[in-house]
Amino acid sequence: MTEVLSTHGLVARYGDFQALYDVDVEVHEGEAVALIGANGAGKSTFLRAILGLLPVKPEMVHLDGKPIGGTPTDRMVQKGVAIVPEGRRLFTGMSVSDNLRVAIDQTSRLGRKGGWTLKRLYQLFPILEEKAKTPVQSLSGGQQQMVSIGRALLCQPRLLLCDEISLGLAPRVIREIYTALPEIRAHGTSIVVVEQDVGLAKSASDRLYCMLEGRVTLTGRSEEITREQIGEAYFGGGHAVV
Amino acid sequence: MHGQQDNIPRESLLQARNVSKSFGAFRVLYDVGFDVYRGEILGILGPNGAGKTTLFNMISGDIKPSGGEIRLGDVQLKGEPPHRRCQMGIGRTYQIPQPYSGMTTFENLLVASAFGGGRSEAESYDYCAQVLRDCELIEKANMLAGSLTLLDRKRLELARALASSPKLLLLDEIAGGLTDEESKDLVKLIAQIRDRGVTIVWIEHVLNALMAVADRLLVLNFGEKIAEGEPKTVIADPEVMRVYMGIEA
Amino acid sequence: MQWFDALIQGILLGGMYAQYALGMALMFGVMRIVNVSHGDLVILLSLIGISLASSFGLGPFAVMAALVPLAVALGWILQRAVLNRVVGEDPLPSLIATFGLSLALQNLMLQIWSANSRSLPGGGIESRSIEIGGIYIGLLPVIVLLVATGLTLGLDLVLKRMRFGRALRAASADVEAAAMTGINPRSVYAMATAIAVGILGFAAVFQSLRSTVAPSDGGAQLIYAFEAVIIGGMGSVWGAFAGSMVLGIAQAIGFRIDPGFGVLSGHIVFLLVLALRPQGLFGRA
Amino acid sequence: MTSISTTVDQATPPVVNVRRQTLSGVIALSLFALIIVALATMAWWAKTGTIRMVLELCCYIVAAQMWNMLAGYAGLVSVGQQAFIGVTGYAVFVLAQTFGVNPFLAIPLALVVPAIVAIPCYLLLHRLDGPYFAIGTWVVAEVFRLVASNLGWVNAGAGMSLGVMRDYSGFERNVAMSILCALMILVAIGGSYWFLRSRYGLALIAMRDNPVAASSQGVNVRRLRFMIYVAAAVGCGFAGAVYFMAQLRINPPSAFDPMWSNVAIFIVMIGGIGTIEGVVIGALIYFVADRFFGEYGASYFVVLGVMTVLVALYARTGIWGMISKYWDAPWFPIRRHLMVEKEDRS
Repeated sequence: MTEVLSTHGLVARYGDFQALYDVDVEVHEGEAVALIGANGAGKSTFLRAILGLLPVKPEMVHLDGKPIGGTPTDRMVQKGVAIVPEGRRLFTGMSVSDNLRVAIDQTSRLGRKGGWTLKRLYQLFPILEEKAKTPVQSLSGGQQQMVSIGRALLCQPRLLLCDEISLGLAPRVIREIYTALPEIRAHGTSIVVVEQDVGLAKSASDRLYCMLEGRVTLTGRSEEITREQIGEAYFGGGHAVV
Repeated sequence: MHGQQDNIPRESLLQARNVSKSFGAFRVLYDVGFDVYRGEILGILGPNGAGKTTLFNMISGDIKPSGGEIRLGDVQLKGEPPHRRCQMGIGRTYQIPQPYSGMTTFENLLVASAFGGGRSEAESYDYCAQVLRDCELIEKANMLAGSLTLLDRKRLELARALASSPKLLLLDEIAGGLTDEESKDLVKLIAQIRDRGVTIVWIEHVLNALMAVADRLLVLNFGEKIAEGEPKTVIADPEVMRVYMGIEA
Repeated sequence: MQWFDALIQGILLGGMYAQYALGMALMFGVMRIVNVSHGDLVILLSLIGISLASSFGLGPFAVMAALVPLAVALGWILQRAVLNRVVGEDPLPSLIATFGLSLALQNLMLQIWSANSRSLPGGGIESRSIEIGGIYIGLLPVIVLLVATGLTLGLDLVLKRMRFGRALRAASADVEAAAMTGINPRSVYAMATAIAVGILGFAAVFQSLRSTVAPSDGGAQLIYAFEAVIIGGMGSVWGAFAGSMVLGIAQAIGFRIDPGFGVLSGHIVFLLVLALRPQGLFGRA
Repeated sequence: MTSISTTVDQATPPVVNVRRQTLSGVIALSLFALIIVALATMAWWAKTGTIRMVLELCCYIVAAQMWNMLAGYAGLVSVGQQAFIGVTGYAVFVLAQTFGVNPFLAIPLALVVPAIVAIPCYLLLHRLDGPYFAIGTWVVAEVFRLVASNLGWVNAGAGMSLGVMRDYSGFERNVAMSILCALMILVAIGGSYWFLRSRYGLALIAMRDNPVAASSQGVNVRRLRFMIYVAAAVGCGFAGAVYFMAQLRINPPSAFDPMWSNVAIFIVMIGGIGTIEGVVIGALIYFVADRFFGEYGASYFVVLGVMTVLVALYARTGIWGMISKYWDAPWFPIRRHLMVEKEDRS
């Protein structure tokens, strides 16, 4: 399998504070990779570093084998990396369709081709079509998450980064959203999911990485990794999960 | 367990009644009520986004509840600004450390001691040096807080909250990322703080640390209280297991 | 009758202020920047226009045709060279940078054009007026008001309907999320400032037609624009438009009470709004 | 946290030492004292022209330091401090000229005026966000100017003269001006230094770094900001009172001249915002530039403006910021350095 994204000794800092230490992660084509770990482990920081929201050296991040670390976020999106950010980050004051149109505008401006259309998206999340004219701030949390996913898909990504998309959602809604992931992969899109919920992360991924304190402490095939291994990697040595 | 005996009448230090919070259409906390008893350590568990930090923000006065009331002893906290609440004895740490980055570690503590704790400057010097020793920060007393590592920033959060001499100490995820050894020491320190008469509410993901020292646990999910009580009982609750790590019991 | 006349004149005056305020509202809405040199840019453009008119014998509308593209370019350069480096959470750098720019511009103009007041010859349109029911309405102020209304309408349409407008609104809601959608914030900002300063190209022509301009006048224009935005309530271009009307009316009525009281009464209405309705008359609470 | 010390319950903790002063600070403080003495005795060693020039510089330093306290510490960026400069100037003229108060007594009396005027101003303006606050302060200054231009009993636009000063000889006036200069610098620089060293200084810097955390640590952030605003108004008022007394004339455009803000901002930004050292350095640069290039008028101000832009773009911490990166020798040290002794416990 060819690598879509890989990081090599990725280091990131906020001012004087180092948040990531030598992180090596790779994502192959068509693969779903999960990133788990406690709060503050560096998962979101990792995504931000890839997306050019933190200063990193070019050779630390490779896309299709080419060094691209530190490329501005909008250029990363143009190269086919889209994100469903933590907290959804929708454009408040704008309607559902306008939120989605922003992404369509940009891909058409740049002439990026891809399989995602508004119609197809509405098939995936029918509720969004119903709410097309509604301002996003009056949607429920789950519907907002769908808009956020939709906005990322309309960027026609080859690699989709999902940052805690289950956060604060009801289990039923989480299931609904996670069932969309295989459909997205069917388009040939590789996925990185950042999750706190280990069960969800395991079931939605082929491989997983566990992070602790800015370092990768465990990696392997999702179905092979045991709960005890995760517990140890999740909280640091010696702790068992419940 | 250093838990309170059930036959001793428990005096409630903090009472939350029907506390709710919404941001626009987004409901973060719904009708949450609980007591914190004098001298106990209450642990709060819950997945991200359950509303734990929002609860702290409302107790410390950083945000206003949309409904319900919070009392400290006999005092209704409504309308009291954060600095007054600190002076009344509520000390807190922030989940994301918030140091005064242009000041030294020592000076960070002095602010809390002089304004929150109401000490004179001379008294503060001795007191803060002591707190720095307790929290293993004395070697870094004269370093700028902005250049501390994450671990030391977390220590600083705790030390600074202690410097304001709280009656009620709110700890927001201070154990995340500690090694096993370190987290054991932290548990010991927190127990000592409690034994000195400080009541503690501790939000934590590191379950073992919490289990080792909490007298009671409270579990939040989706802004609602789903369990409260004796730690062993709470943690055995199938609903709690499912919510906490997505593990079906 | 006298007061009704003051009301009409106030609305017409408001048309002038709206042309200053639109750009300021746009820039603040998108970048949370207040450009202190906003007024000085109007004056700079006016003086360039006057020089163009006198050197090449251009009429006011020819001057406008030359000035607006120049203003757009100026705005774009301003954003690229200066403002993009100071946009951010902390308001101090942008404030200081534009403050310094204002100081430099004012004195540069003083050097080039001297302290004298000048005006743009309008070929008579500045003095023509129509009489309706005993009230004389100047032709030029009516044109100013119409242009201001057109600009507001146009800007509103751009924001609501066009690709660029959506990008602008997205960036103003959450600039990082906008970048995550493929928008280049720096180019969007540059376009926003280009539009904001471009509008000043219209304002400059009208300002120098209806009265005189001198290098030190910029501060007053900045303050009027600022007051209009605050009175109207931040957040929408129509808020800025309405705020300009209120400011114009307040000044016109104040002027009727006592000529020394005109500008002051505008300030007083501003302070009253600040005291009683800080979110602005038409702003959301 | 490897070894929780047993000293938690120890009854008598070891007494700690805190170092507040440094060698560089002692030297600077001695120099400062010398300068104050030199200023106070100017009448006996300097010419009238020099005294006037120094007086002007002192007024700028005071205005700059007040702006520094506002923008550099309290986060209140004002471009309208001339409101208080002018109001106090007028107050002196009215007291001395209209009511016949001794002009030297009128200065301290007049300082009550900016203190009172600042209160409603702040209550109105603090609702405005960062950049809007700045322009709001400018509007207030404009209101003052326009009111003064329309007010009959301050002689409206024509302004006032301080005729009563003619009762004093030139030497007497020089003595007064020298002492006032010394007093101004003592109050503005010495006073700021004293304040920043005090416990309130701790709170102020904490608030600047992180207002949310400061308020959860017991600092009354709103009151502190308010206090700084009023104090800065009085400080600027002092400068205004002295400046216009020396000028002997006041009128609305000069009293409420935005130039005051220009100069204050230039001095602080060039020198280094948020430090007293920066104000001193900035003021000296301004003074030298003004002496040598002031005659070029407009083009001189173009250069000042461009330099301000450049500082905002590339050197936010100003000259002192760059110096102190390499040379840790503050002139006005405010740190509390904990002297940690090696604990000789077994």
